[in-house]
Amino acid sequence: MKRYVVRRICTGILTVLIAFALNFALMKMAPGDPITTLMGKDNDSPEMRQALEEKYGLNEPIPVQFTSYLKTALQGDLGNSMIYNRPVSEMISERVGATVLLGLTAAILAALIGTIMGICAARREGRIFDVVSSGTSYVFNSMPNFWLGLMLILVFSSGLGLLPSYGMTDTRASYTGIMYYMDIAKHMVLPVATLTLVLIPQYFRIAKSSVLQVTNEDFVTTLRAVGMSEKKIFNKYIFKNAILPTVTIFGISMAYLITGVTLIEIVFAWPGMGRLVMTAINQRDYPTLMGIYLIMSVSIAVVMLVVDIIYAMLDPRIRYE
Amino acid sequence: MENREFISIEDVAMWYPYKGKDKAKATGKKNWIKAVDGVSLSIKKGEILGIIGESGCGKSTLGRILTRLEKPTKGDCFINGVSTGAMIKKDAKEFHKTVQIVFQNPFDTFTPRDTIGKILMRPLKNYKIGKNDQERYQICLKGLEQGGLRPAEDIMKRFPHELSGGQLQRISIIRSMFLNPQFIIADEPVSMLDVSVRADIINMLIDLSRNQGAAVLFISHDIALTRYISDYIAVMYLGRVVEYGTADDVIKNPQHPYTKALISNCASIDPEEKVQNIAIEGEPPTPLNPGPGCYFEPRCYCACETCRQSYPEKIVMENGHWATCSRINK
Amino acid sequence: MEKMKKICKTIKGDRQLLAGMIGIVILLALVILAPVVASENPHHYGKDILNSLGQNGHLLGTNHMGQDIYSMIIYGVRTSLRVAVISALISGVLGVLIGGVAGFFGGKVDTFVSELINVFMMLPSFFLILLIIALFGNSITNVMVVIGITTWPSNAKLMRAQALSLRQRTFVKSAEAMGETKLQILFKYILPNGIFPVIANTTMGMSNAILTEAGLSFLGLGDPSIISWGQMIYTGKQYITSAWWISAFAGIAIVITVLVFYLLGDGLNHVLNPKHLNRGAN
Amino acid sequence: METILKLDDVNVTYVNKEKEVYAVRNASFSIEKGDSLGVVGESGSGKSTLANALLRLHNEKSTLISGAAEFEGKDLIKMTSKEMNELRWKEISVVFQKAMNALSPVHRIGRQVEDIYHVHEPQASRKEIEERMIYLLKLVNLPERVYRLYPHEMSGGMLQRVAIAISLLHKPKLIIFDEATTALDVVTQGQILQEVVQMEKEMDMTRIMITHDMSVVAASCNKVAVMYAGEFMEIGRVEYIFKNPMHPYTQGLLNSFPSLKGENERLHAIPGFLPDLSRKQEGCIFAPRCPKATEQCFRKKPQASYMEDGRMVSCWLYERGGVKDGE
Amino acid sequence: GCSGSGKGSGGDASSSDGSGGTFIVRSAGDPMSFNPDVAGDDNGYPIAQNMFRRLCALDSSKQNLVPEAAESWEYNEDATKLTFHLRDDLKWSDGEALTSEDVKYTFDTIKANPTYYFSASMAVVDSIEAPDDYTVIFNLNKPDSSLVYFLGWYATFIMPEHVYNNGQAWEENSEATNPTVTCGPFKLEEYNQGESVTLVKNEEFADPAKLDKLIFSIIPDEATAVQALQNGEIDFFENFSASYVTELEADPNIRVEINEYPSPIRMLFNFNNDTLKNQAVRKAIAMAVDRDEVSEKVFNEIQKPEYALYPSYVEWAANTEDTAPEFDIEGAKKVLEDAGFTADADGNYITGLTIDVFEGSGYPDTARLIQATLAEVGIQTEIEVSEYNAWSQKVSVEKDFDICLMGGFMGPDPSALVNRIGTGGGSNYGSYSNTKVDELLAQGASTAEQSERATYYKEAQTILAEELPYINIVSFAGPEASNAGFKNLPYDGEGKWAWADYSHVEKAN
Ligand SMILES: Nc1ncnc2c1ncn2[C@@H]1O[C@H](COP(=O)(O)OP(=O)(O)OP(=O)(O)O)[C@@H](O)[C@H]1O
Ligand SMILES: Nc1ncnc2c1ncn2[C@@H]1O[C@H](COP(=O)(O)OP(=O)(O)OP(=O)(O)O)[C@@H](O)[C@H]1O
Ligand SMILES: [Mg+2]
Ligand SMILES: [Mg+2]
Repeated sequence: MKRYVVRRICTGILTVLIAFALNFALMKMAPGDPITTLMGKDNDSPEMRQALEEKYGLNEPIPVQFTSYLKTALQGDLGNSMIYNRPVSEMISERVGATVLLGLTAAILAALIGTIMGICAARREGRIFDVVSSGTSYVFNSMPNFWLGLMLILVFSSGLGLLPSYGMTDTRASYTGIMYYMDIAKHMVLPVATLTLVLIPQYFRIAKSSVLQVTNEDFVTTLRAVGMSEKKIFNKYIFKNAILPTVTIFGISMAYLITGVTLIEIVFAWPGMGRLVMTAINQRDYPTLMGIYLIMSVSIAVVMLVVDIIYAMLDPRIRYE
Repeated sequence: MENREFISIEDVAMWYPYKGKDKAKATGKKNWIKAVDGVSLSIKKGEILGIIGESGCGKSTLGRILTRLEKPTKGDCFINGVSTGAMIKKDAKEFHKTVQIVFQNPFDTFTPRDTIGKILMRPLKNYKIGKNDQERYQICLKGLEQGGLRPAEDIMKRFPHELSGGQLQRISIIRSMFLNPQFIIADEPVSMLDVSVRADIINMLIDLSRNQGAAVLFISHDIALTRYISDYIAVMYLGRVVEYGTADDVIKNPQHPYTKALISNCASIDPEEKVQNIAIEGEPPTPLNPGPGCYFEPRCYCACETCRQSYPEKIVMENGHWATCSRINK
Repeated sequence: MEKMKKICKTIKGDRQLLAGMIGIVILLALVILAPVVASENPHHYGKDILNSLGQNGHLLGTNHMGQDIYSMIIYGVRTSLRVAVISALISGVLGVLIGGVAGFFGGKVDTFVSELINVFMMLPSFFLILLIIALFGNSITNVMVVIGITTWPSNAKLMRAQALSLRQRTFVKSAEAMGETKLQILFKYILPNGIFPVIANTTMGMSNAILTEAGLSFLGLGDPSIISWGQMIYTGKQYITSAWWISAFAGIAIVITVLVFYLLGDGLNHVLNPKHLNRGAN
Repeated sequence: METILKLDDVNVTYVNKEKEVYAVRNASFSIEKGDSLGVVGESGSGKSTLANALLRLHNEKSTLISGAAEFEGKDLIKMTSKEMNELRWKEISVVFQKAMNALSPVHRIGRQVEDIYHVHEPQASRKEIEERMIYLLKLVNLPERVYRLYPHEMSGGMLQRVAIAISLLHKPKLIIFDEATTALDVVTQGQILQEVVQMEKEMDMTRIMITHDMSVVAASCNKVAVMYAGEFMEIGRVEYIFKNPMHPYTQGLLNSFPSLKGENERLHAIPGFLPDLSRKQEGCIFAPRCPKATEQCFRKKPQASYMEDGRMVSCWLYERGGVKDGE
Repeated sequence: GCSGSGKGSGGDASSSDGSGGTFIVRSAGDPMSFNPDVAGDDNGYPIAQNMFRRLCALDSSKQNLVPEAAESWEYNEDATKLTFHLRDDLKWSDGEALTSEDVKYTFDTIKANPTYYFSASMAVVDSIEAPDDYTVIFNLNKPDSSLVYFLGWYATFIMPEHVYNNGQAWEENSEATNPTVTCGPFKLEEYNQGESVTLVKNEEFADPAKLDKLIFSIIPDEATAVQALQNGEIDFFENFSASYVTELEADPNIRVEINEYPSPIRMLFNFNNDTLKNQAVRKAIAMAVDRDEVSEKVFNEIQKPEYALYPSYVEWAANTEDTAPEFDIEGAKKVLEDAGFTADADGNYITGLTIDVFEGSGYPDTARLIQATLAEVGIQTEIEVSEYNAWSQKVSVEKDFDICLMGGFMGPDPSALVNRIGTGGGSNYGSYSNTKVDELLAQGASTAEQSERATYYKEAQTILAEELPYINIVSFAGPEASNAGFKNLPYDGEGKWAWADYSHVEKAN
């Protein structure tokens, strides 16, 4: 176990480094730089360009830039955003909450609803419930999440005027206390619904297929032969065996939480990381992009590790080699 | 028949490094799975040597080494005095032509994607047997018919899963025959087959060794069958040969306690012949760092102090029959 | 002949596969027959702008540029299928080769490659695609290549697992014993026998490629010189309340196409599942 | 002796989308209390199908079972599933071939044993169960610690013994071994067989032993039933049948077995292979492979004939000389 | 369509308490810094305009100067000295007075710092004098009558010397992230990154704002912002796509105004390209652009076709007689034929040209329409769309393009043309060069009298109309929409107050 964990950590670190180098290389190779943004529109002063390049060390050789950045990053300092001139870590920490709130809520809801539906469908295989929910899950699985978001806005926000269409809070009202949280909850309804709807199918399918698979395992036949009631077999044995893949999927979707909600954040103007990323790309804000990427890689690596460990704890069969 | 040893296996060993699990830490040193641990045997031309032993004792590993699908950790085998290691280095194709293997599971011996025709033609093409495809096709037809597989043309068109196990196993042997091998290893060739069809395979192997003078190594855990087919039998335990002799000697007059237990436990189909089974204590062993004493000692019903200290010597009896047990003459 | 019959039978036997097959045939027909089926050239910027459904003979209306939405949807199939097929092909070929080599040769090669696969699996791929496309330009070729080279790891992983287990299979051992070379074995035995889960996965990958392309287009990173549903949604977004048909139908087209590939992939998964293919390997 | 199980014309048919597989046909036989019946037959001859049918483990939707199987006077096939559940394990238990998969991989043996025990004895305390199980483990020659292990932590042989031990939890009257020892090596198999025969005597159980290994039957059963393609060819006492097989199929089977100590005679295979079970056959099912088949064999199914030594043979060769015919 | 009657005008809800109310303005992104002089920042500008003062400012037409910190200003005869007279009633929020020292400090620092946006424009300024607390004199090293306009444009806000002058760079100063000392109708209350910037009324200010609160709500996505406006979640949204105009105009709760200023969309030719060097080719291309179609389809007829070489909106400077040629497919073909081009089998005269555009603001659509009409003439083009930064790198830094479409401010004064088409001008991406034009532009810049300047500029345009180094396609007009419950929006203050100045906004009744 220990060796396994160590090895996984090594892989994680390697991934982060490679991700990082890749990202750095891509950004440096790409046309455009943050200077354009810094100089502002309709400004072509070569002196200013040169002065800015010097100021941000962009005229140094790329390996030098890389190592110097890496060095500070290893010390836990992500540097300052070139555009906003604020610590990147601060910018990320301000945003990450919103993303996690959105992504986590949706992931949990989807996992719960999807798994329950999947189990129900598996138990009623071939019946109306199964056919309908499988069909629906296919359709939602095929739906671009941004489009679904737009359609939901069209119906629930502009059509029926029931729910706010953008943002996290009502800027005008600026509520406090319990009302503040109610307000956030209200703003969350549409984006969370969108995300949940597109996430449900994968849980549904994995739950359904693993229940079906486990149901056909030999040990279930044994339990039947023992005279155990179907209900008990399900609750005590099938469930525990079948829930494992869901755990993995949930873990993986946790890891990709930040990337997964990018489009939704843009559709709903949700003040999260996804938008920070898009802005940073457009502005070529190197430190911010690198910082986000680093955080993202690290969190994926960590979550994956945690998932593996949890999985190992749940499933005694796993051996570490 | 030539009297010189045709195949000689000299002190062959196959140790796999043992990965994982915590035991490794306790002892500190590297752990080995000694799948085959110093086996020396010889086979004459036209002779069938049977190898028996319980699951995991290294029978298949030995077979794989002899076909050079794996390189032994130690030792080598010689065909006509030439090292197989050298042979495969010099000309791998030629080596594989000389040594052929028939596997246990006929259902899995052929790629499910190709027709039998294609499968049979491949080695012919590889070895440039026959001038053109047409001639090769004829060779295949002839082979199939000789093996009792009729209508051959129809069988050539079929896919492996459309044939029965017995048919497949026969095709597997026929395919080996195309190359005129001098040494055939049959690794449990009938254990996956129905009783009613396996006789064909056994008879085919016997004919092969008799007619073509090929040496055959017959691996099986079915003792009765092994005795039936073999001239000699070697009994393996945890990677070592513990007893060797002519088939009748070993079966009727077993010397090693393990052989005795094995044979006594082997039920006969004759219901009247109720023998007293010799029980073996303990759980089946693993080949992980066995020794230093006799490997069978922990389960042996007549073990003594000497067995615990060092691996017993080979004790040779009449008729080339030998066993490694310190208690034999006492 | 018989083979064809059998294939037909398996297709008929699996409802999802059947639906997927019918879907894909229709889509392919649309690709070929687009000029016949479409009512006008989708690149024609006509006089009728923002026509609603059925107005002036525009079945699904027009957009602000005067392009016929129905025709655009029809021609959009070409783009989506092209993206799907080419990117999946790139991803499939890379995955199969890399995974196959790793699994078959094993040892150090495998350790190295599987670590590489692990690393690539953990990279946030949509993000990477986004970054590359945003930074390096959004031609459809870029999009296809980038999707292809960022999604191979899952294929490689599948292929590696297949190769690893196939390597132990008797027919591979027996091929080796029959004197076939490593390369022959890899291409004649390992790849053909191990490729089916990859094919199913690749089909699923096609759905994702279509969705990814749509997502990129939605962020304004689509190729402007082609007709793509993602871009229709993107431009239609401006008209979402006044001319909803621009983005709504494009979205439905995406849903249907992606659905077809999902059904196909799932169906293939059932049918090509190695469990159904091999006997005696239980 | 009292009859514990009596089968009367049991048929089991798998109904799939495209075809029906007649896996067991017209099975009729009976077992007395304390008997041990070996069912032999080639792979796919319907042995497991029959075993599962007796415990009603088949998927009810896709399997048709007809006929009557009386267990102590109650018909297993007509029983409600509640009654069936009552019976399962307490009266009839079964040991499957693939012990490796017969237990849930994510629960410890102890947990599973407790759950299984509680099905019929909800009041039993943990300690009681553990004691009972440990007693049984000892009986099958396993150490106590096994109780606390996960299935994957044991070897196949150990698991097989665990499975046997679990099947004995409630001292069932009838126990079915479905190829329970086939996967084991000779030594272990021999040992387990011996233990089983021993236990049987102690506990007064009836046993059905399904296997394709004749020697296993020879060593551990007193009656044997030879099955071919879903039908019983010959049923009778082991010593009679093995000494003097009457049905051509039985003869063929025994001919293809070399003896351990006797003379080395040439082995004979039965040509051909198992017929397609989804097709209804007009005549004797074995006819296409039978060396002694006559034209009649292909036309009409032979009746079961009962011989003097109590055996049943289903073959035209004996139609005349059979006891039944004389009555 | 749906006319978003759901919430009506949310502004009323909070205004019922009788106070000035809250006004919510859509912002496309986060401000880069709260020191508005560091960079030319579109998102930061409106915030700064309401928290800081500058000497003078351009109004929403971006043509007229209005006074801010300075009551008045004047040039000397030869336009080499610019004098400002400051108001004496302006105070920083910490009570200190805003004086000429602050102004001098601000512009000295900008001049000394090449990384600050206005630094390059300060090149003409020799020195700054502050003879007394309320007078500031800019001494120029050459005549430049346009400087005052540029002072009213971007990044010229007066910074408090007593706070900033502590040896720290502006962008590093904590004031740049959290401004406590400001001078304007509003002051900062709260900034939530990615969400909103909240300003509250500065009671101490000399001309107090009517509103209580001014919030900049950050909504990058345009469609979302339109939704929000219709739902009453925001009150003001400027410069959105023309496509929304019809729909918003139909909404009784929303007031839509079209605000025009001199930033036409134009097509620029690269003179380094051998084909495009040929005047006939440029002319043919110019004749193949159907401005009416572009205006109608891409800009919903909000942005009108523009034929003049300088925005005709600036009436005094634009030459509306000598203009680019009209749309004429056959004429274009003839121009090419006359110049010796022959059509190939497919009827193409010229192939292989690329049109570079950046994503957004209708450029790709415009390019597509032009591509289609060019193809009719027999000129085959490829469109390459890049994201803005990459486009900018390609066009402005590497100058690696054939034809590009671009927009951008051509004001506030025609003197800015030097930069765009003058030989060696910083924004002269197409490397156009004509000595006569250079001369005329120089004369225009060094003359203070407007009618005299007009003649120089018009003559320059006559040459440009012949040579066609670029052509304008459509004029610029930004639709701006607001909650109908408010009046005196920035664009209501033409000639009265600065663009993006919200201090005059008040409830309609
Ligand atoms: N590649 C390998 N790596 C590690 N251990 C191996 C490897 N191959 C075989 N072994 C081990 O070597 C031992 C002997 O295996 P082998 O397959 O030769 O046994 P066998 O006698 O053929 O058994 P069976 O009768 O079950 O076929 C076993 O304990 C097995 O686990
Ligand atoms: N679910 C099923 N649907 C259709 N046919 C089936 C099904 N299960 C088994 N069969 C068929 O029924 C026949 C009898 O199968 P069964 O498993 O009873 O044989 P068996 O005698 O136990 O064989 P083995 O010795 O291999 O265990 C076989 O031909 C098999 O293919
Ligand atoms: Mg083996
Ligand atoms: Mg069975």
